[in-house]
Amino acid sequence: MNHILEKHTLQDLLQSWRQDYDVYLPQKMENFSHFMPLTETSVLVDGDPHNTRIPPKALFLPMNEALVKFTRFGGYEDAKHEIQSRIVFGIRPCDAQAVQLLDTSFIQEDNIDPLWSERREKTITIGLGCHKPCQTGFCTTVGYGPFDRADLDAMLTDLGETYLVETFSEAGEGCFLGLPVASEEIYNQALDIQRSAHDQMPVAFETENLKGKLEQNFKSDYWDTVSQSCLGCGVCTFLCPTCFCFDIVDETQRRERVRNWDSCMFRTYSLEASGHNPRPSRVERTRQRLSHKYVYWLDQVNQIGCTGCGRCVRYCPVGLDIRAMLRQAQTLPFEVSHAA
Amino acid sequence: MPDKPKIALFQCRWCLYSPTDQEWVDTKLPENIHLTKTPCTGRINPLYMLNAVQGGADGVMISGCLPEQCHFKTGNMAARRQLDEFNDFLDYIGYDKQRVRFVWLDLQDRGIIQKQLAAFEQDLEGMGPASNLATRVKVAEGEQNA
Amino acid sequence: MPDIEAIRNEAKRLLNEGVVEVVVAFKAGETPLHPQPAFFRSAEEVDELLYDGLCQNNLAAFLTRLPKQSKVGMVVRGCENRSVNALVVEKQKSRENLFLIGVPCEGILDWHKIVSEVGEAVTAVKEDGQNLMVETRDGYQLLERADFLHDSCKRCIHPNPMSADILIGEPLPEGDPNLARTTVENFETQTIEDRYAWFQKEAERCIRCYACRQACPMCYCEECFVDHIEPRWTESGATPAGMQGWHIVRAFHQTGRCTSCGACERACPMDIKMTYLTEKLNHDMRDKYNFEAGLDAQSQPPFAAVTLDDKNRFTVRGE
Amino acid sequence: MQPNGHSLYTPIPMHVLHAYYESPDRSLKTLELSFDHAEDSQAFFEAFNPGQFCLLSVAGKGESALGVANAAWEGDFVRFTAQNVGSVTAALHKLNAGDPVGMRGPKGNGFPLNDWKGKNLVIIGGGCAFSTLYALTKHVHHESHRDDYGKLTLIYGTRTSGLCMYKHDIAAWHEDEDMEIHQAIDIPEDNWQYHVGYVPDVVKQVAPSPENAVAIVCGPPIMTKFTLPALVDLGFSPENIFTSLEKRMKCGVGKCGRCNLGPQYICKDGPVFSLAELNALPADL
Repeated sequence: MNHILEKHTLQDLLQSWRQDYDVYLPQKMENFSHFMPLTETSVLVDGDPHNTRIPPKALFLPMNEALVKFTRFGGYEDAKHEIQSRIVFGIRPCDAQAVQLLDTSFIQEDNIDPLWSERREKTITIGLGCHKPCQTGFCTTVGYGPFDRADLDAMLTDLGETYLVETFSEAGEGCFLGLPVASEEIYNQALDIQRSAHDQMPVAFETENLKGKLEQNFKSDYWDTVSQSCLGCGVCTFLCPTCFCFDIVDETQRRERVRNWDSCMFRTYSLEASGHNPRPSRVERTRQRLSHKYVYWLDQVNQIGCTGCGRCVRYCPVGLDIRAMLRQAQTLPFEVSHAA
Repeated sequence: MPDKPKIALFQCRWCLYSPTDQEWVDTKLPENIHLTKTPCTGRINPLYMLNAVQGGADGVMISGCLPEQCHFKTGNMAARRQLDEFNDFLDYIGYDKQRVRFVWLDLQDRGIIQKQLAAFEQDLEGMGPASNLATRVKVAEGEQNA
Repeated sequence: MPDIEAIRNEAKRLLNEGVVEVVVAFKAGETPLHPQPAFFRSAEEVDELLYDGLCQNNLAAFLTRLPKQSKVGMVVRGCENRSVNALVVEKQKSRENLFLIGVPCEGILDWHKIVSEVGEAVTAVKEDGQNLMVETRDGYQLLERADFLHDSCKRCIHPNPMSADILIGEPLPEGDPNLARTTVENFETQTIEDRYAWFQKEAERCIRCYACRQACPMCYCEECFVDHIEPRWTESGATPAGMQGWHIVRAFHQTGRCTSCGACERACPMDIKMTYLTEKLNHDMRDKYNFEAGLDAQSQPPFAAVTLDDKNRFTVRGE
Repeated sequence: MQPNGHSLYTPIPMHVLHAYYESPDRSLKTLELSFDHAEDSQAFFEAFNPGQFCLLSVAGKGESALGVANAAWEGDFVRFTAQNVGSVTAALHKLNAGDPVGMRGPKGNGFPLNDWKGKNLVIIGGGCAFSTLYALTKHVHHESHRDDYGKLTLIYGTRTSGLCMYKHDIAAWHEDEDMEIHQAIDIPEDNWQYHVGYVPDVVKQVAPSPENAVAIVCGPPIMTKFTLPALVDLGFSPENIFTSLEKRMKCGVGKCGRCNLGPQYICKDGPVFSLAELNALPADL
């Protein structure tokens, strides 16, 4: 069902949800937006062309959370987490897509991450399409789009004074009960906006044969070239909405086993106790990062593991640009016979 | 009765030679004082101090040998530079300078450490408990016993 | 702005004559706001060499990532030159294996500030003396260069490379040392609670990506204290204790070594202010020991030396 | 969820039954663990297959992935042998009988024993990586399974004779006519009556027949690297050469990301791969 939401009533609507849900929405933090819980005085960051700086994966996989508690006599018990029913409002389609991609890793048959899946079940996601797509994003290039519905419960399209609300699930519909139904005309207007946003996005690089090229050139100088100015920090991976690696660490003083975000760009990520490191330098680590997104994800679930949000492009301290790296990868030699 | 201030005491073991002091330290140290004996004040990494502060110490006391009497020649001088600067730095971001005290002792100085600790404790009581930088999550007492 | 052609010619000469194996400089990035550090190994590649106010990294950070014995040429500004000196003092590179092409620096531009002023669709940035011409898809905008400088560059004292092998461009006037001093002193005039509140607010945004560490030329340790497993010096995750511990110790490990380049702050993806920490330490080193890191390639940092007459709070027998 | 209703990341409680050093230099310690709860034991042995590994956990130190070194028929315990290399294994070395320890597992795929039925087995091990092969040998050698398999050849190399693990069983196997066993040490020693030399050379020397045979190689990376081509030279097809891999692991359930070899996670899809499978994967070890 499609509804019309007047922008000036948005605040009231958000506040009304607070009775039953914890509501998260992008709010201003310093000079960027960040998903924070709604309070009486919260304001939605409007007109920020950018995504939140920390991707919403953090709402489902917190940067630091306890997994296990140590009990007194050498025992272990599950760490308890109170997980409330939540509404995440204003999630961008690329991020929603990314969260859905991460489900394939965290929710596998008989191998389910309890915390992730509980958070996912208890969260209603309401998206906000990108009517003015950002400059660094390349969602259409990797097969997604600025108005992809992913598994959102509802999505908003900015029409100036109003939002068009498209609901895709019962839970989503439940959030917007009582709002006027959008007319066909308005819906078409929204579709036009969606289409034009989609068309505005340039093709950043060709994806044809990209997987094969990266695979076949596993031992190529290409990786030396693209990684030489890399600093080896974790910005690209920590801000990536589809990066999910984590580290499990014992915090002795808290008597907990916790998980922290980890990054394949760190030296200690794959360092073994013997001192051997399968990925000893930034060359191998960069290769792992790119290959994971553009090769391994495809092997595993047949989808590119990058939703083109553009965060890594924007915040890389040395201006390394994944779009340029992949354009360069397209110039690599490729033998079709191998691809079969 | 309010809790006594928690003091982290870092003590170079070379200047605790006086038997009475040693005995006092080993057997009669009050519960609110957490002693760490180090081989030299030079061994005190600023991170030890940070650990104490983050763990909720109301005061940190560092005691070492007199200048030119360091067992390792210059360990205490090196410590002086580092720890003094670290103290300034912690003060800059919110841990009061007065909560850290440095004392130099002689091998023959009997009882000084006790007197100093008592005086320091009194000063700390006047300042109240330290809350800044004490960020390390502590396991609640009840939980630990469960 | 120094003449790029002159820099290129010098780089070409170095490579052609075999003085160095590689020239570390910048090249254009995907967008004009993000030039990339680049490694030029042959004279033909040097035509891509670029130098402008948006080159925000401290190139000396790459020095310890290159083979130790290799002969390296590097385009250096004042801060980079100091970092190189400090690395030479710490024996990370021998000065004979280095050729420094010095460029007086007018200050690094903060792309965050430019973007928040003109929006993201920047297609070109031209610098002309005190002016900044930013070309966007919607047209031109003329900006005052000084307004868009990075904070740490505003209080820069030594914009000129002091020990470059060749200087390209005219030396600029030295900065005002009091500016750096007042930053610290202003912060110190706040109450202790306010200072802690500020520190807490800045540190709690940290995501522990270690971009600050990786961008810093002086953070070259093979194993950082946060990577230690035994003992685990500080909480490993993005917890208050972990984040604060990281910021305190990262800064403190720079005592007497930090060259105030501000690369850490520019690298931070969460816009955390952190030069106010290292500035304090630098300020103290200047005050107590009259030392500034990297001014020459001989002086040892204060923590590497001891004297009997330090002024400090140690009391003899508590008196 | 685990069978006991706990989260994937929560170890099951165990206690050390026996703890003893395997080698005179005390670098190898074997721990035999008993289950605190009978239902954990049942769930473990229902899922267990030789070649799998478990994550042993010492509270406050962390977790370490170790291969299971016992066969199911041996009884209601799990055996591990740990080399003292990192902080967790150092903590494991401090454990004695009666101490509590946590365990998650069994993890991984284990050896494809059903596919091997009716075939001759060539088991090649080196150093402390022999533990899962020991489990395999114990399993295959047991009278209830022995008839399923053909000839059994065991090649086991260690640096010194002291570092040889499970000495009592190895000694017994030397006497056993049912099994061909070749033991090797790297450095010559007095009174050593078996092979001297590196495992790949011993393999070439012994030259097991590739006829209806599978070879299982497990050892340090350098040994594996040279043994695999040696076996190919002997005529083993890549489908019939198996090896067990190892990488740094944290979660053990294919979520934390670090043990991937291309699209495969060693903890979940491995650790046992055939050479044919490995050839199709990137060399990211």
